[in-house]
Amino acid sequence: MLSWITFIPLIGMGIILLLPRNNANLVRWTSLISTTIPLLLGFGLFAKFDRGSAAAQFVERVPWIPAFNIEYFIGVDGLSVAMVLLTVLLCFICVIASWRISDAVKGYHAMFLLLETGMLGVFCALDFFLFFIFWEAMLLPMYFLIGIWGGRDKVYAAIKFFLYTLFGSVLMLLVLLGMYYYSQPHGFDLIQLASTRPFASQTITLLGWQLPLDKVFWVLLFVGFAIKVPIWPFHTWLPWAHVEAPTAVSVVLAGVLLKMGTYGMLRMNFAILPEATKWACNFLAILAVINIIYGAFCAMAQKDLKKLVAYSSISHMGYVLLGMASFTAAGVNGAVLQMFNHGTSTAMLFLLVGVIYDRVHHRWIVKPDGSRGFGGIAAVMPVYTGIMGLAVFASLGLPGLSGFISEALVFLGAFSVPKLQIYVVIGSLGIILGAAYLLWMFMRIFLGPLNDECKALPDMSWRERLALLPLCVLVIVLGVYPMPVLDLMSASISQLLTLFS
Amino acid sequence: MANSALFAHSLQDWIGIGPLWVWAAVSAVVILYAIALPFAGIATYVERKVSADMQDRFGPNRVGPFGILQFIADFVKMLAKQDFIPQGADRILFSLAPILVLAGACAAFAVLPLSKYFLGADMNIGILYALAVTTLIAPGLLLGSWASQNKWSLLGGLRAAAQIISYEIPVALSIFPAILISGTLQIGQIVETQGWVWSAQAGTDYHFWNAFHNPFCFLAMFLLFVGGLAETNRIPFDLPEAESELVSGFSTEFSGMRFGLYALAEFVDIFVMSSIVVALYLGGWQLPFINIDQLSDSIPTLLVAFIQLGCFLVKVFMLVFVVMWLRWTLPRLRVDQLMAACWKGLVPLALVNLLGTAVWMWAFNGRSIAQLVLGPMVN
Amino acid sequence: MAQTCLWIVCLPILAFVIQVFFGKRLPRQGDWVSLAAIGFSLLLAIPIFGRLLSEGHVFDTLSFSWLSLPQTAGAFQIIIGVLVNNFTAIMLMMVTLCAGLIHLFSVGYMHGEDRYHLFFAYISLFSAAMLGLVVSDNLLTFFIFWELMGLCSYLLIGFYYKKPEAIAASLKAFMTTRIGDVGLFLGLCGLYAVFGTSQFESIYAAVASGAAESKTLLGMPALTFIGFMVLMGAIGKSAQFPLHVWLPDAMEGPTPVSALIHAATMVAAGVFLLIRMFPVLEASHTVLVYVAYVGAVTAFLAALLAIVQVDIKKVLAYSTISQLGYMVMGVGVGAFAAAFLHLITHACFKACLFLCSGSVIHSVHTQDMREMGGLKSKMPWTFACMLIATLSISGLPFFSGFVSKDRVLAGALAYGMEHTGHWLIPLLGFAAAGITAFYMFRLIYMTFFGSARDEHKHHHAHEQPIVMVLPLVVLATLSFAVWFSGPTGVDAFDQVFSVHWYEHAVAGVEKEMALPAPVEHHEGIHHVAHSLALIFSLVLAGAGIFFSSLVYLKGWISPVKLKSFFSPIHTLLWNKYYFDHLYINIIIQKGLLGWNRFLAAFDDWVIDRILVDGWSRIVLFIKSIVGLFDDLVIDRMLVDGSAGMTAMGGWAVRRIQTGKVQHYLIASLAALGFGLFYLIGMR
Amino acid sequence: MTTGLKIVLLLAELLCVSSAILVTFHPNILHAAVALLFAFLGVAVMFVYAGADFIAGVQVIVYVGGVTVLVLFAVMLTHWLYKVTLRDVRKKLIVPIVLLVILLVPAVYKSLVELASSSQNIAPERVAEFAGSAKTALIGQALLGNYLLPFEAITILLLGALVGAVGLARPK
Amino acid sequence: MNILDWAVSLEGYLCVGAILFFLGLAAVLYRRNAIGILLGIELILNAASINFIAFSKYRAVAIDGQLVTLFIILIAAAEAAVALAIILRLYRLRETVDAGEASIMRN
Repeated sequence: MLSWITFIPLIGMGIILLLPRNNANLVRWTSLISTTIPLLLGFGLFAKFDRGSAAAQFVERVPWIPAFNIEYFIGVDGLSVAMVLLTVLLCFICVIASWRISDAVKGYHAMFLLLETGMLGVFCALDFFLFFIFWEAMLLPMYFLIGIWGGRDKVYAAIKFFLYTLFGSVLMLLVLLGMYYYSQPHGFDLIQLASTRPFASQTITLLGWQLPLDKVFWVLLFVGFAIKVPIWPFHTWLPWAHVEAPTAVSVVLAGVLLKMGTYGMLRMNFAILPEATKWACNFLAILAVINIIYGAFCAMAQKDLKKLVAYSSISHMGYVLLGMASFTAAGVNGAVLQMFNHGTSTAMLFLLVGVIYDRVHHRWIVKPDGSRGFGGIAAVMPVYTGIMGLAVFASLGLPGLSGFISEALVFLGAFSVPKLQIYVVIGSLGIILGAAYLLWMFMRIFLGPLNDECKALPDMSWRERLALLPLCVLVIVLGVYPMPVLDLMSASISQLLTLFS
Repeated sequence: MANSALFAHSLQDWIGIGPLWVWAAVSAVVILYAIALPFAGIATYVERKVSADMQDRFGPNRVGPFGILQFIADFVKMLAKQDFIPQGADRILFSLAPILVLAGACAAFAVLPLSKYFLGADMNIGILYALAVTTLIAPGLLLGSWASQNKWSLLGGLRAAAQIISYEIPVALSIFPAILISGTLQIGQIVETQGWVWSAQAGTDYHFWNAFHNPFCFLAMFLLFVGGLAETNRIPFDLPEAESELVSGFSTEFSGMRFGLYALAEFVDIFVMSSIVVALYLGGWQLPFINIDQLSDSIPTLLVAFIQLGCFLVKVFMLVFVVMWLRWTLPRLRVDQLMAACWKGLVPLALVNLLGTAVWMWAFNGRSIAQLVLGPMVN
Repeated sequence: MAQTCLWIVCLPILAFVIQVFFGKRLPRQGDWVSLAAIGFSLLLAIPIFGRLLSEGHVFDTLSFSWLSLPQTAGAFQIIIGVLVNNFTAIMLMMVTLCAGLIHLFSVGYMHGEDRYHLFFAYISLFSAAMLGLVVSDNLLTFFIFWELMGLCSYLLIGFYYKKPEAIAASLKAFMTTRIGDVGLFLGLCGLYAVFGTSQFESIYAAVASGAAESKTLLGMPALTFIGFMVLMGAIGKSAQFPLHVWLPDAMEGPTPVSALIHAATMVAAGVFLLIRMFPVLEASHTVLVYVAYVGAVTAFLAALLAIVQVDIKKVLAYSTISQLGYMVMGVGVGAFAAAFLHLITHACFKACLFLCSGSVIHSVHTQDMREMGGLKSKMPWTFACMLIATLSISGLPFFSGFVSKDRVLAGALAYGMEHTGHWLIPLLGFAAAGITAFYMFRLIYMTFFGSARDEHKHHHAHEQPIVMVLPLVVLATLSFAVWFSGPTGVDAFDQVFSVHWYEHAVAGVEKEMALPAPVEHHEGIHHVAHSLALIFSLVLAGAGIFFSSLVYLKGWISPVKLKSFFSPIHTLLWNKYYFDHLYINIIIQKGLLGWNRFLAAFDDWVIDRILVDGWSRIVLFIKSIVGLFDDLVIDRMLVDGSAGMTAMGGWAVRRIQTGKVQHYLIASLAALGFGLFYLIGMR
Repeated sequence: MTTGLKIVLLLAELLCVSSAILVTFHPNILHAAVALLFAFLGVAVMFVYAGADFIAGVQVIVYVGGVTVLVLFAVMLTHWLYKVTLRDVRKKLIVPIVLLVILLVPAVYKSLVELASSSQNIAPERVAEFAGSAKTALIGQALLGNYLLPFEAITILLLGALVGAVGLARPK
Repeated sequence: MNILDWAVSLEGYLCVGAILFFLGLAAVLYRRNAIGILLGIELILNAASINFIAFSKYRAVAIDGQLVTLFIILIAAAEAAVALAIILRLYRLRETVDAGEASIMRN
């Protein structure tokens, strides 16, 4: 069933490539269908997922390259099921949202479906080699999507994104090989590696230095995933990639791609190298806090709406990191929930930004020459303002909406750990700043006297509302009662945390 | 060694003293001056008489009875005339050229088969020597015409040289059938093989003159004769001295004795050519139906020699008469016609004859028509 | 009874949902839906209050596990639920009553505004949030509804979103309260870290049992940390001193909003929080003093500010801050019961004052008192209610204000006498009382007495319709002391008709909180303080009234001269102690935004340009060098060089080829000669 | 061999050498050509004395009759009638000549003498007998016997040369 | 060994051959006129023939030497013909027969 979910988009891509070039609508409908089916299967997955067990489910295991005993080993456990559901949902919404893309439609949708397969593959793969392949596979369509359909200097952004992530994946490749070499039965199986954790005691000599193996692996993996998350020093590609990517792509980029970094850390760093993780816990917390504060401050200074949202997602990912660094049930669960909630809220924000961009073709809150980009849109587009308000309050963590639950859990979890308390206090500053830049943005764009430029803006079309509806429902429902998502992950997280008690 | 230098030996025996080579030299000189020079003089006279007769006029009849001594008069005039070298001419070559021409012509005498015994030097390569020596004439003419620094003489000289050299080829080719039949280059031998042989026991020896050995040889004889005419620049091939165009051709600038040498050379050459024809195809000294050799034991060799000499000279004079005869009958050929006749006419014909003779020899194992026709009858 | 509370909360939420989605299309844009909702809630609240009055004690809890995460040791549980005790009942009664009246009032006030249905949606959401806060049995849901109220205040203050000042005020309000909320949230985290739960009963029990003494949070004793954080929350929400700047600006919102949110309910939530967490504050010993000081200082300074205000609503806003200061001081000095009573009475008369000012504004269409005057004859009902409320707030006998204020001041005085080190607290309290009377009567005189300063507006002034006046009257009647203690408000006199339901309620709550019994031997001081406070407050109130009538009624002392006399103080007050300037220009503009711009620039230039693109520049540099090397060394020297040499060699050899045949022959013969010579000669 | 014949041979050799000297150094190319003619005649005589009568005949026919005439033709065709005399021999190359002669002559002479002495001596009477015998028949048999291939090759070569010469010399 | 015997002997022939060879060589090398060169070549060939004939008489006592001479003569004739044709061509092309002039192939 899992293989079907992963590879139906690929089949869809194949079909699309065969379709005639001029019939854009046909291409769009096929792409829509090939994302709806995984969505439906996703619901099935959600229904049939056994909340109790921590082990990997829906496992499909076929020996692929026996020589290096690499297996086509797919499975979903607590950590990844939420992400799979999120990916499937977001891709479905993005296809609807990218209905207005008109140039090279075939290429666009083909690349998009390939991207979806890549992402689903990353979350489902339980074999490190397969994980790496999907990781790289996901990279390429992303490059094309940004590079071709992007904004003004899209090529710079695409190349920067590609090279940066590639640098990260190169480090991951090193660890891949290292793990293969140093693990006893020479395998890539993550589950088996997680259970045996062979690298704790071994050491490696690098340039004459005698280094503990697990710490070396941990650092390399961490840098690889940090680029993806993105964590503070490695984050500069994100604003560029977001600003230049088309709406649907930046939704997927923010919604899913960022989570791969943290998911990777949980699956690799935490599960396989627990001692190294404990050793680096403090370092992780510091970076998390920097991420939160730094993201918030930068967001506040941005003039471009999409860049603001990009920096806000950096800040939100900071919470995820803080939660992971706490090693407490509340913390880690909060982190994974935050990955999901951030996915939904940022997706809404980006879609809404896309809506305004399609109408006005610029995203300046404050134009470079200092004049107001927008102003008083509430009078002209009431529905849009309403949904934007919901999205803003969800992402700034207003209680009653999903953002708050995960933040609360993260802070509760982190505060219970004595040495992390100071970080929580500093982190809480992020909540205030988050509220500040988002509401300031909301005020400057939606409230105040009507800017004559946007006098005649039409309100949201029914297609845009359809795209946003599921996200709004999710945000409100998970805000009120988060258990449906939480109990998906809590079992395997608790099993993961047994390593850290 | 048999007949070589027979004449020399006979002289040495007759005089008895001195080494043989001295006598060889003397014999050469004797033949030359005894035969060649008077013949030349007589020939001039005869020619003028014959041509006069043909033109229905009298010819030279002032000097001596019937103008017989005309040639002596000419000769004396030649000697008396001033022999000068034109200004700017190449003195050495101017004097050397006539000598070369005359030497070329006279040298051939050594080989002519006057008779079985009056044979200069019956060399093994006989006929080849004759051909070789006569080729000296061509450079001689060339040098003479060039040395005289005269456009007309130069053109005449070039034409003469070209003519002589081109016609050497048909002459050589038409000699070969005779050689094929008699199997040797020695002219003496060739003449021997042409003797009439009657006796049956010889089996294959029913010979007669080569000309009648096979049809090809017959044709080869005529070819040789025509080639000979061309070699000696006689009508119809006498373009070099064609009065109307090139004054007197290559010898325009020569006067006095040098001109005399040229005239002498011309007549000696005619004599040599006709004697070669006679020697190869008309049986040389062989009487038509009598084989003197077989009879020689009964007649003193000297008599046999002179009979053979007489027979040979009669044949030669007949041919010379034909030559003179032709002078006033055939029109003169243009240069290109001359060349075309040689290369497109005579040479292919000669080749055919050679091939024909060879095939004949191979087919009939060397027997002549006579043997073929008479052979079955005889035995 | 807990289920009814759930219903009380859910009805307004339902109304909110209906209004948002269908409000525009409903008849009268759905205002009756909200009215009905709050009305039913009122009806449901009355029986609960009734039981309290009759049985003197109400207690019911209902809780369920909202979120449970398995972890190695058992599970991380978050249990939320409903707690109904005496205070909850009282608060329910007060909130639903005020909200209902204000709904009624706003039907008239907001008539004809665009987004009318949204106004009612927001108000019903706010009521739901306040009710939810009141009934919640743990700090987490308390915090959730706390923040929802913040949202509603943001939305309502910014209701007239076209006015830039309004939206600025809403943002300021939300941000300042948000700062406070963060403090509260950290407190919540502290609670979970220490007690593992945030339910009040379990906390009261744990605190009583002294379990948390040993634990420390961030180096401080746990309870002190939690106490401070809670205080921070209260300061933010109840606009106490450092974070009070948002309340005066919040007056930009429509008046009913100001009445409901910024008088009666929301700002009171902070005090209610302190009261709920009183056992924790009590146990941490050090926090209460700070609470008291915050309260006292706020009361005094806010009162001073109120004197110089010219905008009618601003005056009332500062008076609210000052009265809240009283409540916080009350909690700080341990008299949390008095604070609670003052909270209730203040809600009534302050709501009445705001609504009266609303009707005045509605009629003269301006908020500036200098353009009013002589409205007494024009708006008799409004004047009457306003006068009653003013008398109540000034703390004159027969009025509810006197009852509660007197108890607070008595507690403060008792505290001052016990802890003589803190003499400043009662002093500030009594001073504030005096000043309150002064500025309140200044307001009355400037609006209703004297001659009309603006004929045009005066002419248009007219009494409001019944739907607006009715709530005024009801609230005015509630401002009398008779409801709370007795007709005169002074215990000594109204022994006969004294009302004791409140004392019983307080006793019930104290039992629940399992507070350590206060040390009895101070009983004497308590009684003495009580009588002294009575005398002081009456004297000071009288003086205040006398002075303001001197200045504003009789005009003997012209305000201008006063202003010039106290000019330095006046300018200080006029600029609101430069707090706004400090916050806006310095902290926000220069500090925060400047730092952000610097950080963004730093991020863009340093990290992006240098660290990342720098690499590409290095690679390009290396590439050019290698390219240069390759071009110069290899191409030039090796390749072209060898080509050059061969060309030279060719040239040298070529000279031999002279073209003359003989030369070649000579050469070959020479070679032959050498060969022969060598072969033969050498041998 | 009679002394007279030896004298004739000596004269022929002297003729050869003197005419060869003339050919080399005579300024006038025409005279050189004539000298060449006499050189060939001298060589032919030497051949006769060496018992190669047939070769002598061929030598005279080919060289004297053919090549010399050819050379004369060439000279006449390539020189203006009046510019017969030609300053021909180069002076400045005398030094190499001397060098060459010094170097080559002793070497060649030494090698010839060595060659001459190295091969075995033949009895003089056999040599004389061989010299006197008739060579034409022997040559004929040899040509069509052992030397058939060179004979055929020569025929082709001559044909080629004939066609080539005609082709080259044809006027355009 | 008087001059007569020497003349007839092998040494005589070889000397004459050598002299002819060198003279021919000198002619070839120093004649400016192309035809002069040709003469030189003819002399050289004759020198070779003399040697052959001499050796065929005095050493080999066989007609092979003569046959080679025959071939030399034939080839020399062919060579002379072609050479002269070339010289004529050269003359027609360059208006001169000076060997030095025909040095187009120089460097």
